Formats: sequence, C-alpha cells, structure tokens
Amino acid sequence: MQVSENTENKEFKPLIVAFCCNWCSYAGADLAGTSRLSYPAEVKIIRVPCSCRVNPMFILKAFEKGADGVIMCGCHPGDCHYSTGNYYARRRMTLLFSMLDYLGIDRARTRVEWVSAAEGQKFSLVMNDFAKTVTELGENIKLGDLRCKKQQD
Amino acid sequence: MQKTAGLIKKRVLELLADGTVTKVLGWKEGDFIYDVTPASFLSAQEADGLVYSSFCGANLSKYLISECKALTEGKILALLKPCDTYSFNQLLTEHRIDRDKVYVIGVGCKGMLDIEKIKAMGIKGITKVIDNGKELDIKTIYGSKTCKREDALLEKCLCCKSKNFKAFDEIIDPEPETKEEKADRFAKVSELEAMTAEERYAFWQEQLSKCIRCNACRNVCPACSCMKCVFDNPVSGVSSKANTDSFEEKMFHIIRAFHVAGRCTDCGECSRVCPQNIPLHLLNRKFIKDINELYGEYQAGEEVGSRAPLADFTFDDAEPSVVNERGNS
Amino acid sequence: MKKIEKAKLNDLLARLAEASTLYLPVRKGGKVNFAKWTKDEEYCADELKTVKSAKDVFFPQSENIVSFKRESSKITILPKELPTDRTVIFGVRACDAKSFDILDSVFMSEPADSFYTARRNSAVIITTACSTPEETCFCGVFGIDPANPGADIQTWFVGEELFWEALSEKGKALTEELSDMLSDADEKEVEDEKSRISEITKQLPLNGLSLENFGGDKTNELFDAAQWEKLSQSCIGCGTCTFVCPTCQCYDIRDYDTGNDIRRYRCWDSCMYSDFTMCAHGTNRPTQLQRFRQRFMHKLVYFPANNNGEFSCVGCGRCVSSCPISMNIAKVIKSFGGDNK
Amino acid sequence: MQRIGVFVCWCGSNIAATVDVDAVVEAVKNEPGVCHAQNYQYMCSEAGQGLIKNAIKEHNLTGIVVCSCSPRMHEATFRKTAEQAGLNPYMVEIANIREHCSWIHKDKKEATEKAVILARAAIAKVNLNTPLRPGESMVTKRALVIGGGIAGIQSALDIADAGYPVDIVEKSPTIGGKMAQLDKTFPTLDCAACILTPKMVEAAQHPNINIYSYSEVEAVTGFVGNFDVKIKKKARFVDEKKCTGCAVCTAKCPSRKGGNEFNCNLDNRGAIYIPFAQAVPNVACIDSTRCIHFKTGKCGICEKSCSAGAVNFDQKDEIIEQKYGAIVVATGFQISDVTKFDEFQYTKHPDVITSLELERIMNAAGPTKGTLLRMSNKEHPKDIVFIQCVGSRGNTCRDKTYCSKICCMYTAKHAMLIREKYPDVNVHVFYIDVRTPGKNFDEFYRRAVEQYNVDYIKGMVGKVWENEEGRLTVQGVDLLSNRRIMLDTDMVVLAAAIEPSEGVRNIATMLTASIDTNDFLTEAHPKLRPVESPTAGVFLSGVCQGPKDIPETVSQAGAAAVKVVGLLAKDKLVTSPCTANANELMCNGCSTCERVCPYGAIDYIDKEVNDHGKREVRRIARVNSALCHGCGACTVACPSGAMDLQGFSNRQIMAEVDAICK
Amino acid sequence: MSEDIIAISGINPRQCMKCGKCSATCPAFEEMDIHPHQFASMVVEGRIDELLASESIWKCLSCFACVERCPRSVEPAKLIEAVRVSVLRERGGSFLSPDEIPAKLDPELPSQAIAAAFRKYRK
Repeated sequence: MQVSENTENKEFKPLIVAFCCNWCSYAGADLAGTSRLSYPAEVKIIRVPCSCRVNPMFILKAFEKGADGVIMCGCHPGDCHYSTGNYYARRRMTLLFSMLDYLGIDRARTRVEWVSAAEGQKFSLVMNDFAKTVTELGENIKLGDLRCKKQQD
Repeated sequence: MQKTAGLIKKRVLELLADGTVTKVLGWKEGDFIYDVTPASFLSAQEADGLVYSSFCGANLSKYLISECKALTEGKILALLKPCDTYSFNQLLTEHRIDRDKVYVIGVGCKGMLDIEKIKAMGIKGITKVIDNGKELDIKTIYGSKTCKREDALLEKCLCCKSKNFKAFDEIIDPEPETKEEKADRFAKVSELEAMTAEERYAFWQEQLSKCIRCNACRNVCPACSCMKCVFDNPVSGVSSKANTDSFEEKMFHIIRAFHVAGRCTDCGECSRVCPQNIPLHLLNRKFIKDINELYGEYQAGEEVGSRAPLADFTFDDAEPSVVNERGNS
Repeated sequence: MKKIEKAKLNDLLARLAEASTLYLPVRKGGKVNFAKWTKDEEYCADELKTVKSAKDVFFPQSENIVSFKRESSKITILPKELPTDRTVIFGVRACDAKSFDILDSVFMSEPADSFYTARRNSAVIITTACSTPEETCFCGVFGIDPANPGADIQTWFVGEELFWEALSEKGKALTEELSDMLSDADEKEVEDEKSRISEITKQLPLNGLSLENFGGDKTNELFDAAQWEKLSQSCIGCGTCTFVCPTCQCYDIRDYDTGNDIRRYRCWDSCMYSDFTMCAHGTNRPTQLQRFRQRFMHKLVYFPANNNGEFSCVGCGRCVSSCPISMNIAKVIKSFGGDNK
Repeated sequence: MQRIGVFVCWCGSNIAATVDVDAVVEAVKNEPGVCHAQNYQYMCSEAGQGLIKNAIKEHNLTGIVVCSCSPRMHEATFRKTAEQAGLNPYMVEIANIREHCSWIHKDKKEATEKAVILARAAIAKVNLNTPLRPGESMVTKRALVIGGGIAGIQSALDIADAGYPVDIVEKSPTIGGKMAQLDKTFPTLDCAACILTPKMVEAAQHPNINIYSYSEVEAVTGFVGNFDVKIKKKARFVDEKKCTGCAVCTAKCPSRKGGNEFNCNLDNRGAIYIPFAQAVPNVACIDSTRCIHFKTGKCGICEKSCSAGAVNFDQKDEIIEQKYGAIVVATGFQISDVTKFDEFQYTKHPDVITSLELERIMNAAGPTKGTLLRMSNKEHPKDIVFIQCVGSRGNTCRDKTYCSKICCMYTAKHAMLIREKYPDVNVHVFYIDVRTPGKNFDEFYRRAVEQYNVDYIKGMVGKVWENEEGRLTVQGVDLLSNRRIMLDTDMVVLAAAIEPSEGVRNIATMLTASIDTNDFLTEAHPKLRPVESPTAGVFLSGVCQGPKDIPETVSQAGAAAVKVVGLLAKDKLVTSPCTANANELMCNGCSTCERVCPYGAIDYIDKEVNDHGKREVRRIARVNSALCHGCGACTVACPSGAMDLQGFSNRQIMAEVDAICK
Repeated sequence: MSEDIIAISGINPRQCMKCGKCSATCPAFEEMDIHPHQFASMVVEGRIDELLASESIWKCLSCFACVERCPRSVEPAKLIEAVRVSVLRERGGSFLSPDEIPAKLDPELPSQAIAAAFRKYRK
C-alpha cells in the first residue's frame, strides 16, 4: 500500500503516545485535568506502574503502529516511588534514543520528561510543546510499519 | 601459527590422556583451509582433525552453555583466543556456564583472517591460503595470488581488544601486546555520528534492507543466550520470522543491540557471520561508545561479576535529552 | 544465435524494463542480489552468485496473501490479486535456473500455489553462463552444466559481446520483440567459451562428490547414522543456509494486525529454527541434530523419494560460503562417503 | 475470549458535557470481547454500581471497563463493585475519560473520539487480564522505633500501651533527644524537663518497651510485617546492669578537654560521662576517642573509682538481630550549619550564638547554671539581638527553601523569658515575617510585643561586627520606616534553620523509604497518609517528616503509633497481586533482574523444569511476591521477557499501544 | 518597561520575599533615595520612571554585597544595573566625562567605590 502524499489540504494531527508513571506523571496528568489545563487530544496516555516498566519495545511498537511521537514521563530523579526505577529508565531511554538518532530517526520524536504529581501545569506545557514539535516534524515515515499507515482518503 | 597449532595439539592429547578433560572444544579443518568448523573432540583419534589456523575466528565460548549442561563427568577443554575470554567471563557473570566444568587453554592469536575480505578483493576460486605472517599466498583455480595479511584481517582484529587472557587455566604461545597504535574502534561510529540524520538514515536503510532475517547474528552471539528469544516467542508481541516491512528489520536490530547493550564484549561475531555483510558491530559499538562516554569506561567480560551499565545508575546520570545536544540532527 | 555489444546492454535492459518488470543482480550496500532494475542501477554481470538466489522473484521472502477487514461485527475477506505483469529475470545462473524446476514441482503440482504459478507463468528467465566458476560450486554433481544454463533464453559473455540464444517459445517471442537490438551471431565463439568453462568445471574441488549413498530409498540407512551428531554439533541453528538456498521452499503463514485490517502473509521459514513447525504440544524436532538432519535428509533423501529421484540441491555452493560455522551440504555428503576424488 | 461490559459514566456534566457518551457506547459495542455497553449519570453512585453488578450477572461478564474519572480516584471502588458481583476485582480496567479527556478538551467531537480510543485501549487490556489473587504474609507483632526523642518515645509508649512490644533504637547514650536540651516550651512556658523526663522514665519502665541506647540500625531487610533488622549496640565500656548512675567516675575523669554535646559544646565533659542528670538509661558511657586509657593504655581512674565495678574496657560492639512487623522512623532534626553565614560572625565571636545554645545558657543545668551571660566575658548583657530565618526560606546554596516553622515561636519565648527575668535587657528581634499559626500562638507573640516591650524590627540584618568597645554592632534595615538601623548589642542570637538528622539518608536507603530534596522523609500521601511512608510498614513520626513543634510532633507520634497498632493487630497481611513473575521455561538465570530489584525480592533456585517434555535442572529466578512492589524494573532488564508483571504485562501494555495507534 | 528591566537583568523580582537583607547589607544605603529592597517591588509594580530618575542608581557601588547576601537570588544589584543601563542607553552618546566624576565623589566612600564608579562612568 502506498501512502498518499495528498495530505497538504488536511491539517496534520500527530499521534502521540505518552507512557506515564502511575505515581507522578499520571497523577500530574490528572491534576492537569482537574485544573482544566488543556493539551492536544492527540496525546494518549498509557498508565505504567513506574517509568522503569517502559520497555523499549513498547516505544518501538508505538512507532510501528503509526505513532508520530512517543514521550515517557516519570518521577523526578530521586523521587521514584520505588526509589530507583527512574534511574534505570533514564539510562535505558538515553541509550535507546541515542540509537534511534544514530539510525537517523528524528530525535525530537522521542522525549523523556520528569513530571511530578504536583506538576499539572508542567504536564500540560510539556504535552503542548511536544505535540507542537511533533506536528512540525510531520508524519513519521522513517520508523513505522507502512502496512499500519491509515489510508488518507 | 603452525607452531602454535602443534603445541596445542600436543597439550590437548596430554590432557585427554591423563583424564584432566573428557572433551575438547576446538576447530576442525575443512575443505579449503578457510572453512574451519567449531567442533568437539572426545579422543586422541578425533583430535587428529583439530586445527588452529588464521581462519579460527569463530568464538567458541557460546558452545560452552550447552556443553556445560551436557557434561556429566570430567571437564571440557575450551580453546579460547584472548578476545574469546571476554565472552567467557560475561557468560560466567550471567551464570550461563559453570567455571568448574571448563578447562580453559588460552591460545595466542596474531589476528584472524576474513575470507570475505579476500574474496572482495576479486580473488576467486580460492582453494588454499598460506599465511606467511606478513603476506598471504593464495592458491586459486585461476592461479596464485597474494595480498597483505593486514588487509585481510577480520574487523574485530583490526582493533584487537587485547592479547591478554582474561580467563585461563593455562596459556599456549601467547602473543605480546601489540605496540603499534590500534585502530580506533569507534572511528566508523564517530563518522556516522558526524553525518546528518538523513545521511545516517540512508546508510542504515541501505544496510539493514539487506537483512534476510536468517538470525545468524543472533544465534552466533554469545550474549544472545536466551532460552527463548523474544523474536521467536509468539506471545512477546514482537515475534516475527521475516522482514515483512522495513520497520521490522530496524525493530529486530535495535532491540537485539539493546538487549546485549552493556553485555556485548564487542567480539564481532555478528558482523563476521552476516551473509549480507551488514556492519552490525556498528550498532553494538554505538551502545558501547555511548556507555563509555556517558557512564564511564566499561568493558563487558573484563572481569567476572561486574555490574552491567544498564543494571546500574548514578544519581547524576545524563538526561535522555543529552541525545539532542550532541552531533548532527 | 544472436548477439549484442556489451556497451549496448544497458539499452537492452531499459527496453526490457519498459515492457516488463526486470530483475537482475545489482549491488546494494556492498552485496549483490536480484532486485528490480532501474536506470540508476548497475547490472553486476561479473558477480557469479548473488547472496540470495533468484527464487524470491517467484517466492518472495514475505508476501500478503489475504486481508481481513472488520467493520462493526462484519468481517470482509479481501483476497489479493494475482500478479500477472510480465517479469523478466536476467542474469540467472545455471544452478538457479535449475532450482526453478525443483520449486515448480513443489509449488505447481496440484494443488498448485496460485501466487507462485501466476508469477512463474508470466516470467521470462534469461540465464547467463558462468565464466568463472568458483571453488564452492558443485552443480556438476547434480548434472547441471554452467556452460549451458538453459531456461527461456541463455546467454554468454564473450569478449565485448553478449551472445543470446532463445530456447523456449516465451524466449523466442521476447527475442523477436528485441530483434532490432540483436544481431545474428556465429556459434563458434560460444562453443569456445563453453569448452573453456567445461575445463574449469572439471578442476572444481567439490565437483567430484558422489551421491551414490543418497537417494529416495536411503531413509532407513541414513536416519540413525552416527555422523549426524558430529555434523550438527556446531550448527548454531540460524537460517542462513535455508535463506540463501535456491531450493528451500518452506514457509510459515502469519497474521499481522495493522490496526485497520488483518494481513495474512506468508514468509520463509527455516527447518533449522527451533520454532519450525511449532505446535501446541511443542516442536516435533526438539534437538538441533534432528533439525539439521531434517534439512539434509530432505534435500538428499525425502525429496528424491517424492520427486522421481530428483535431489533438491543444485550445487550452487551459497551455503558453503555463507554458513557462519562452515558446515554445509558438501561436508555432509563427504561424511557419508561421498568424497570420490 | 472475555465477555466485557463497558460502562460509560457521565459524571453529571463533567464528562457528558464534552464527551458524547451515547456515541462512546455505540463505538465500543463492536470491539472484540464487548458484549454489553451502557452509560449512566454517576457510575460511582450506589445506583451506578448496581447497574454494573446487574450487568455482570445478567450478561455473565468476565471483564469490566469503566470509562470514568481517573483510576486513582475510583479504581478501588469499581474493583469492589466487581468483587461484590462475584467477579475477580482485577478484571476491572478504567478508561480515564474525565481528567485525561473531558476536562481538558473543549471540542466535543475531538473529546468523543479520544474517549473512544481510551475506552478501546482499556478494552484491549481487559481482554488480556487474568484474575489475580492477593497473597498473604504473616505479621511479626513487634515494632521498632528509630530515634528516642519525644517523637520516638511517644510512638513507643502508645504502641506499648496497646499491648505490643516495642524497641527504641537511639544513637546517643540517652533517650530524650532535642527536647531534653530545651529550657522552657512555648506557648505555656512550662519547663521541658518537667514534662519530658516523666515520659522518658515511663518508657524505660514500660514492660513492653526495650531501649537500645547508644545503638544504631545497621541493616534492614524484609518487608511489611516481616522486617529483619540488625542493630549495632555500640560498646559504651560500662556494664549497663551494674552502673548505678552515681556519676563519681564522670567527676573524676581527668580527660576534660572535649566539648559537652548536650550543652552545645559551650562547656566540657569528661571522657566518661552521663549526658545529663535525668538521662535514661542513667548509665555512664566512655567516649573511647577521648579516653586516656584507650589512647595510652594507662589511667583507668574511672574503673578504680567505680564501686559497682561497672567499667569494662573490653566491651565490644554487639549486633542484635530482631524481627519486626512495623518500623517507626523518628530520627528528628539537627541545627543547620550557620558557619556559612559569615556576615553574622558566628565562628568569630563567642557572643553570636544559636537559639539552641541560648536554651542551654538559660537552663539551670546549663553551662552558666541558668544565668544569662555573654560567653565572651561572662558579663551580664544589656542588649540582645535576635535574627530570624537564618538559613530558612532562601533559594541559594546557603539556605533551606522551607520555613523551619518553630523559630518565630521560640524566639518570642526567649525574648519574653529574658525580659521577664532581666527587665534591664533590651531585646530586639529582626524578622521577615512573624508566623504564629497555632492555638494560643499569636496571643503569645503579641504578649512579647505588648507586655514585654520586645522590639520587633521588620527587616533583615545585613552584617554584624565587633566594634571598638568589644561589643557587637548590628547593621540592619527597618523596612517599615525605610531606614538603616545600626544597633550596638552584647549578644546576637541566630534562629538557625532546622534540618533532618545527618543519618536519615542512610536509614531511608536501608528502609527503601523515599526522601525529598531536603532529606525529609516523604509521606505516602501529603494529606491523606501523612504519617506513613510509601514503603509499606514504615511510619513517620516527628521532624523527620517535616518541621514541627512539640505538640504537633506528639500528635504525629500518636498517629504513627495507631497505624502501627492497626498493622500489628492483623495476623496476616494481604499483598498486592500486581507483582513480577518469572516464566521458568524462558528464564535464563542470568541474574540481571536481581541486580535491578530495589527490594531484593528476586533470588535464584536450581529447579527441574519440563520444557515440552525435555526435563532439565535450570537456574531460574524466583520472585518473593511479598517483597515485590511491582515496579517492573526487572521486566525490562530481562532480555528474554521471561519476567513479566501481573496487571501490567508486556502483552497488556502492547495491546494498549496497538489500540491507541489504530 | 518592567519587562525590559527584567530582561536586561535576567532577574525575577517576584522571588523577593521582602526581607530587606539587601538594604541591610548595602554600604551606600544612606546615600540612596530609593533603597535596594525597594527596587524589586518597584520593578514589579512598574514604577520604572521613578527608578530611572533615582539617584540611587548612581550611588550603587556595584559591590555586589546584596547579590552575595540575597537569600532569594533576586540580586538587587543586577536590577539596579539594569535600570542604570536603561538610562545610559537613553542618553546615547552623552556619557559623563571623567572630569565630572570627582564632584560626584564623597570622601567617606571606600576606595572600591571610586573604582566601581569610574568603571560605570567611563567612556
């Protein structure tokens, strides 16, 4: 299947997957909601117990299935609910992102942010900014399974 | 090399005879000098086929996983080149082999040859290669050819980790540590890093699109010792048998490199065996380079029991955004 | 017999590519494989053997065979159209040409594989004689003559010219289409080339292998032979030999959920893999010895048993040069007394 | 295939105003596994839960998806609902279409689409859910209190009174903590010793309390209900059982050059000492770093003078191993380092002191026997300047960002006590704000101003220097009159910030309890679980959790005790089933998971496995589900994917990814 | 205008908790009409014209005592400097000549003030 290039007329809406740690970022997202701080609906959150639960395979899987950007949010270093999880996550993601960059994948399509349960505003700002960045990058064609691209009809 | 081979054979026969070992893991001669096969030898008679030549690049340490399991009595003798001992240690660290069951003979190595490189020089129909130390005398069905030995070295030997053995019970004919400057093993990685993202993408697209998903890189890799690989596991969510889309070859190679990151000793077997000559070692070396730069120098297999960088952290590790601050985008 | 100057070969390829999809050996990322030809690609005429054989033109490594689409509770089945565009494969060697016969007997006997058959029927195969056979070649063992590669059209590179001989009806028709580019030629030069090739072939170290201990009736003798253990002990269970092999034809069928539909595709599989023919109860060949034995027994015993004595190996030697541990069919044949030199 | 019911909540208009709930119901009806979908105004209401229960029974549902508010809000509610209808509670998933959708999006179409996708992700997950059953573990009915200050004493007394044995581990030779050093307490001005020492004695005499003084916690392993603790009882070189506390030895000790910590080093003590007269236990202790016997092998005067024969130079550190069900951290605080504030001349001039030092000077048992004297010349002061917020409320490297909370009140107390006792002394207080929330607190402060004429100056002190007369000149500013203030004074008292005790980081690490950037222990929830650490079985008492005064500390100590008692009253604990689990056929036994587990929950066993008929002994990982908290670090460390997390399995998360990316 | 001062100084004056430590520590306090601690709140309130007209900006010695002591990282000297720079920018080329400096000097001022002042007025 060929991806239609006739996308200019439509406003490009990226698909963004956000992995959020249950103890901080997910709660931060809740707080953003409670505070009515909006961010684009393209951002879809997946709850994980800790940022260290995020397997690089999940991130690649999201790209495979057509995500245009993947962001992982965890507790600030030092604040992990499980004391050390985000430190491991930080190394894993650093290396993974570096590898994606090495393969020539747009480096701005992946991001890690530390957002606490109290940072509803930060969550909203981060998501707005990330969505903006990914929108500017346009559709992800370098790292996706072409079979999963939606037909642009 | 022939001298070394003789010494090895002599010692192997002694150890088999006195019962120190019951099985020997080494290399068996093939049809054309260059096609030696890893093999085990149970008796003096069998050991007749044991060779040690410039084409013994294959790393035997991974065979020890199954050999240790199967061994019921005595010890298994493993012939390990200096670089192979790193893999051996890494396997010990991961409890995949039993040190007590293995008798390691470290065998000196001058650097192993890559028949693919010789063939790529346009030398065809090779029936014999005579290693004169500096030059190679190559017999072919189209006549004799010569080439410089250094031009035919395996990629891993160009930047030899060490001539020293990191594990051994005894050593035969060790080589002195080379004095001349070794090639920078990260040179190509740095070169890629300096390219633009588009150039990098084009490079890897061209290379990885050759992948036929034969799994040779994975199956030969001493770090890929999983009972069941995620890519073979139908419930893993990522299993696949073929590169049905260019995504899958990326997925496979990224995840494979990630799974061995911090455990890969840079033994270079993946690149050596790839039928399509994909420079897979450049993926592993990227991780090694990143680890060294971000978390401090680390050589997997240098010592048994060392903590892999991905199972470790410091409070002030670099943030993932460091990726955005380096090199070309 | 026709001929064309080598210098004009690119024009000929361009012509072929206009009217059909043209596959030939091209170099990508340093390695030569059959691929679709475009004007920017260079035909690697000097490469004796591509890494993969030409079989994936007819039997691709993976291909969708049907899709399923689900809307509300209704499932629509979307069959894939059969490929009927004319395909030309250029530069096929004698061994690969022969391998198509073997694959045909698998895929085109009843029930025929419609995808394979459709592609095969709409293809014209142009072979090229092997001017420089290599030490890994042993096609002669299977009665293949690299000097007379056969198929629809066979060609020879001699000096600065390519000699061209149409053999089949399809070949003749295509030659007719190209008649303005081809000129008539004398067979003398080709005959010289053929005898030169034959001379080389005689010297090939593996060409003297004997298959007398193999064949459809040897199952009982060979199955439990002691040799298998030593032969298979260092096999790492990868699929290199299978995937570079022109005659291996096993595949798996899998489903892929794209999110919009389900694609059912088939992809090459290797009997060397530990999960080959995995069933609910596990695998029926749990050891590498069994898997290793299966591959060679299939090529040298089971296949001939079911196909009038035809071995399913063409002696291309790809596995000989690409096996990570240098274990191969030649060594297997030798260990069963096939070293007749 | 599951039989899934989807329940879309309107949350009044909170969801329904932005998300077309009917459209969501329609959209999910055809998702795989869904056999029932409906919406309702308030799913969490009695009636809403009733709908769910009925649907479970009527449609024989095996899984539930509730599209509603955050799972952090009502996941527990709906799990209970499911359980009441006979469904395993872990077959419930929540799609958060309120906080993550209706509340942040305005466009109804967009919000509805997103709600459908979130619902699909939850459905995809439930399709892979399996019923999970919580595990059980036994509870050791004994509590450990780390720290023997007022917080620790109070917690211990309350737990002991409820009938459970308690051990107090105190690092110094006596319990009592900081409160024992105080002279009077605000706002009632009663003497600290008079109210504290009876409690110390009560603790010492309580049949359920055992005090390990001069001891430290060495190692903690285990988990809630089952902590294994190693306590190091440091050698005090005096037999506790024999020593009568007569203090003859302490008077005779010839080594008298070292400072007396109890009096903030304003005077000296012997190498053998009892910190203060009311110490509990009232037993001497030899400071081996100062003792002449330990330095030269000679002396031994204490040994000779002890009629009870209690001195024992050969005593060794002793390790005590004990099991506990619960641990209370009551490690308290210390005064932050004021030497960084060189503008106040603390290190240069003896008349610049901290408030705690002033407490000792004012105390009858202190270095001046309770007479207010300048430390430089032992003369009576005429003027005293108090400087507030030294090291608190700043954002530079010298400061703590927080308010130390107690300084305003104790400064008012000091000012008042001085004016009361020495009406000739002028007292000036430089403050930024005076913070006096608390019962009778502001009244107390006003009394200092109105009745005792304490001079409160709003503005900070810029610097202090010794003037030609040998007194101190204080340069400040009065912000209310916007003029420069230059005051000559005899003493300067710094209200230094308080900070968590030095060793708390180490203790937190042993307990795997988290601490914040200021090293205060983190509470499980800042409002609703303020005395619990996020680490189950670890409770917080006193200033280790945050600055607080004595009444607050005592309240929290009691609250922590209640939590401990509540825990110890149980015979068995239910453990979360969302723990890691190794697939033994896939496990390589490589030990990577063990290395990343923060709880030491993973060990390895050699076990015979049956791999599709192939039997062999393999080294495989084993997870102690009582120890596992379910973070998932091991699942990613595991290359083969043998390690997976129940409730958040690889497949479940990937199914969510797939559903979202559809 | 407040924004300009904030941008030039790089300071967030809202961090000020009005403790007055800057004024308390300022050696030129008595010379000033508007005191250092007032700068922060006046910038917040937008009273920039008063600051521009203030003598204080010429009295500040740039000794950085306030910067050193400020517990909230407000660093009033930077705010003062920003106001001063604004004035200088307004004035364009007409800087004070070195000859005018002695008249502005106060014999009571420490020598560092002279150096600071000269740096300030030079050109």
